[in-house]
Amino acid sequence: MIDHTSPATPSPACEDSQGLRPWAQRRACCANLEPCIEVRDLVVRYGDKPALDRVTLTIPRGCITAVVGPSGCGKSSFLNTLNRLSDLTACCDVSGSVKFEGQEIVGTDLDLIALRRQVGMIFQKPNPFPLSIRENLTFPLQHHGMKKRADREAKMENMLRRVGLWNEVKDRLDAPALGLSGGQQQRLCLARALVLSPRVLLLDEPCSALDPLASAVVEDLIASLRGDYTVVIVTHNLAQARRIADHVAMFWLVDGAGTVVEHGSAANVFEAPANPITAAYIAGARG
Amino acid sequence: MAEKTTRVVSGGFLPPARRGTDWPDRIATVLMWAVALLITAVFVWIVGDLVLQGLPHLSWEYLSAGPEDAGRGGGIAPILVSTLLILAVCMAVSIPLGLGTAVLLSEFGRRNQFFGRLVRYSLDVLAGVPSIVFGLFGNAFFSITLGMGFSILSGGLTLSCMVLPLLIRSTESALRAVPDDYRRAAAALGLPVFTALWRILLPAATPGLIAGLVLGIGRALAETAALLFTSGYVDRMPGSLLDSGRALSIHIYDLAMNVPGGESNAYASAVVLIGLLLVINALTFRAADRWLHQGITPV
Amino acid sequence: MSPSRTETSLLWLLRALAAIAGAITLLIVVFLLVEAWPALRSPGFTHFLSDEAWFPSSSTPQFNIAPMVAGTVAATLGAMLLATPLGIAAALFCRFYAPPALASGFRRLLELLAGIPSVVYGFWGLVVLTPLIRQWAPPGQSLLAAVLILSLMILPTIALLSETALRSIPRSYLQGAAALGLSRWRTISGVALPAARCGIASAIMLAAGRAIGETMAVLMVAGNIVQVPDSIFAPVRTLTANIALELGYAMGGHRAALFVSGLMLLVLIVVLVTLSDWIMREEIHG
Amino acid sequence: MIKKILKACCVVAISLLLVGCSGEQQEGAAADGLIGQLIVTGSSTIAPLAGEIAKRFEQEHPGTRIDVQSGGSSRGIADVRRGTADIGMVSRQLNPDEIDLVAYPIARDGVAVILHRDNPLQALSEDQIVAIYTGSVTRWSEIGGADAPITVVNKAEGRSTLELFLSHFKLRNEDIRPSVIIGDNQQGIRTVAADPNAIGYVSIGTAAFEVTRGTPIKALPMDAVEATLESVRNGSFPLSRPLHLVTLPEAGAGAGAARAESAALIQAFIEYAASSQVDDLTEAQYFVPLAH
Repeated sequence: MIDHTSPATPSPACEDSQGLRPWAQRRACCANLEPCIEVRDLVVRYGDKPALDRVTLTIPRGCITAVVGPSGCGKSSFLNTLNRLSDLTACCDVSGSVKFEGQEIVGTDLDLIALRRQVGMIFQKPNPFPLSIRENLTFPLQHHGMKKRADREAKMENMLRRVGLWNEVKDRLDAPALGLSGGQQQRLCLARALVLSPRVLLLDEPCSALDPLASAVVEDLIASLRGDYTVVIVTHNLAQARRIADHVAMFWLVDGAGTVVEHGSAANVFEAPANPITAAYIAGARG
Repeated sequence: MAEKTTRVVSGGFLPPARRGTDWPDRIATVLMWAVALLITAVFVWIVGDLVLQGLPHLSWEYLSAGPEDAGRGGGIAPILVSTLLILAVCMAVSIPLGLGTAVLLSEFGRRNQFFGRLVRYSLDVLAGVPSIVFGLFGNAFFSITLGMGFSILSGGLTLSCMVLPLLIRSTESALRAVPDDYRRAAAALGLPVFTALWRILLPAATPGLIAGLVLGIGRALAETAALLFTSGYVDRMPGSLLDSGRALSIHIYDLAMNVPGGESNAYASAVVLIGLLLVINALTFRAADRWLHQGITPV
Repeated sequence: MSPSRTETSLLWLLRALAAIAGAITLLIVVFLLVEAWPALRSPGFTHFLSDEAWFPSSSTPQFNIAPMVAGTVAATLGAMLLATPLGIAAALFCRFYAPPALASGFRRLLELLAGIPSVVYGFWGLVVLTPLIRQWAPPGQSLLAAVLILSLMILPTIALLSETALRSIPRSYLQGAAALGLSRWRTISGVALPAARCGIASAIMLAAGRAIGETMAVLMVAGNIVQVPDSIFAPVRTLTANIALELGYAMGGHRAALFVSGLMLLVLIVVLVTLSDWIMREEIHG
Repeated sequence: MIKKILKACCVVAISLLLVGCSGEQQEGAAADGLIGQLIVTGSSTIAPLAGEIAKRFEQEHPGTRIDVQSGGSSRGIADVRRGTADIGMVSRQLNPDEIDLVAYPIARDGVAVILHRDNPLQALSEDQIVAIYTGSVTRWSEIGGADAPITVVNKAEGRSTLELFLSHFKLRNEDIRPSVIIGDNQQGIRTVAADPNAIGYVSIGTAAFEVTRGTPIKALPMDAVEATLESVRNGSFPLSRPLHLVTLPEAGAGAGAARAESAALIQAFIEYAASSQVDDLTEAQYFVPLAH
């Protein structure tokens, strides 16, 4: 695969001066800190190769939690265990405990379809289905039991408006989704995830394949999800994490496997990192 | 960066060779055109030969009448009907069988590794079994053991054994070529595997499916030896699938090899066969096209 | 995973279908074994490799099929050597060189080429090709003629399946190469062909199977003399032609001996499949 | 969509079934009491002729059906023995180990040695033919022809023309040094027609027909007897073979009404095929009718 990941160098749109709200305001939006997902001693290995080692982390409900860290430290593997997408990967072995709203999802025989309906996911590369724009949203709804066509259409319009795509595509809903631009495709994917009314949204570097302008639009969109959804976003872009995250989990490669070296509120992690690794990483990225 | 590259390459075609500098590229270009020209020339040679010798004997009567005088006279109507019935039986059996197996091999191969390897292995072997062995096997198994006798049914079933490896192999590689992104997206949306397969993956694999299907149809229509012992030689209009019926390829073979003075009608029959292939392929494309685009129309 | 009930039953349906597909091979092998058994018991299998020649119905029958194995291998190898580059070139032409209209026309042509009955190929070879070869090196019906006709017959398989393999390469690969300023040929040889190699390999495998198993056309142009070919102009007999030529008139031991050639053919195919399997795995791990 | 496909599948399956069931309902309105179906398999040489005879027989006896299948003499014998066919077609004499069957000749066929039309030689002695086929003569110049290598065209093992040829010239197949081995008759004619230096042997009727339509071959006389259908008919041509229909001897002796019915049909068909009523069909297929 050719990697389209653009480097995390700050671009004009990601300037710290833009859109940064005071830390205090952010803390208020999720003050109660009820846990939505509780991860305990999570270990992931691909065959003999360990990817994650004893990750323990609590993801608070209604907040945006950013997962940061260098490439290859298991951030995406972590995300994939939260909706059991790791099942799709050959010889991926997961152990430990992940509780979603109190229910264990690792190693249990739970209804995956129900789980994934509640835990939506957006990928690094926009991946709309090779269907029409309309079908990309109505097709999942149809299969999750929304019988009436009018209901589906209403929901579709609703979500397209929510992601700011409606005005751009309302005249060509039956055109192939693959004809949209990268930013539009990613917003369509976001709408496709939201249309199922999930409680959690997992975002795997959702902006890294987009240009700065499209990236800014998607970022604003993600920020607007706060409160309505529990959002977990993996990002390389520390500036982005600073702008939108309430909580931050810092992943680092220790003894060949990724693990969490620090986590807490964004203010604490960014302004007063306790771990020297975190401090150096943030400082490096900042400098 | 991504934006820029999209502008450089629009459409699936690569930039043309730059003039003068890049010798390997220029040579390759010349070679490609030469190969295409060569293949076209040979094709025109063979088919031109067929058409020149066969066309004068073609007429509406030839298509609508039964054969007379061992095929030297009359037409080929019953043979056309038998051919189509045999093909229909063959495809009705091999398409579901092939599709199912290919889906299992490509989509569930991980969980059925040993089984998958076994099936793939045996299919590779099957692909190389000579058609005459298929014919003898079909005669022993379908005609005698299963009691179907010389019949269109046993001919079609034998043919379906023959085209199965072709269908499965091509469908499997077509499915494997569908980007994993779609599978992950579908799984993340909580769509059942089979729904994703039917609505997303298979339509996305359509070009590969068509290629396999078209090859399979071609192979089935062109087959002689496998049919001689199964669907048989009788050139009467078939009344049912349990009747024996002569396929066009057998008719051509018989006229060319056993009937003195049968060549001109053999050529005419070959032209009909190629025409039939054209029509069937066109219909296949149309059907596949509709399937591919059903996603684009509102449900 | 915990698939729902329908999914589980559908999965079992798929397994059943695949099992049927696999069982056909087993049935054919059993069938061949049963038919060949009398000849394997007496005179015994060693005769098929150590006898002087192939005279299965004479009063002192001889059953050497080794020359035919050589003929089959030679004809198949020759056809693969010729048809693989041509077929891949045709696929590349379709995909990267021809303008769209021409490409789809060319594809139609290949599809038709795939549907021409082998009798017609054989007839054409007999009437047109072998006299041409005869002017160089009599008798004309030869290994070369068999190789040429076989190449022609398997070329559409290689070309069409390779073309679909090439078509399914993600566009970003080609874009990446184009962005690097690579020429068309370098993009093809460096990016497109490696990316599509799995599909192309499976196309070649299918074509090899077809080449080994092809009967009628080879029978009409190969000359059918039972001998190890000493030149490309020498007539040869393949195992398949052997069956087709003699089966209609063979009785008893002779008939069983012909089924031994069928078994031998199967052995050849198994060797080929195992070899290609091994090569593919080496490539993945190496 | 799934539903649509399923529906289509159902429709196809049901219609196939219906078609399948609707056949075979021939009411036996035959005046002569002959009804039923016969399966005739065997020699691909005889199959076209038998097919024509069957068609005429069916016309004269409504209520009967004769299915003619091809596939080779040995197939005919095997199928009759196994009971999968009622009548076999065999284009040679029965072997000693085949006396469990009864053979009925229905026509004759001669075998002629053929050369390319441009070959200057007009006749070959038997010794010369033997010399050529055993490889002691390999160039035409050695026996007064052009200076070119001889392309010896032989038939595949087991073919009845080969056996006839070998027994006439008292040769063993092991002694023959062929350049090319062919299967069917037409392939022999094509091969010789395409090669000015070739020698082969094929069915006389076919050769005569090909000569009349301009194929560049010629049939050589044998023992000074011209290779024509006429000389086969009057018995003067030395190389000729009978074309047989074979059946089990007990075909007439079976128990049960159905069995007796089919035995009567078998007998009727064989008699019809050997009668003078089909002489024109035999001639149309370039064979020699029996002397009645």
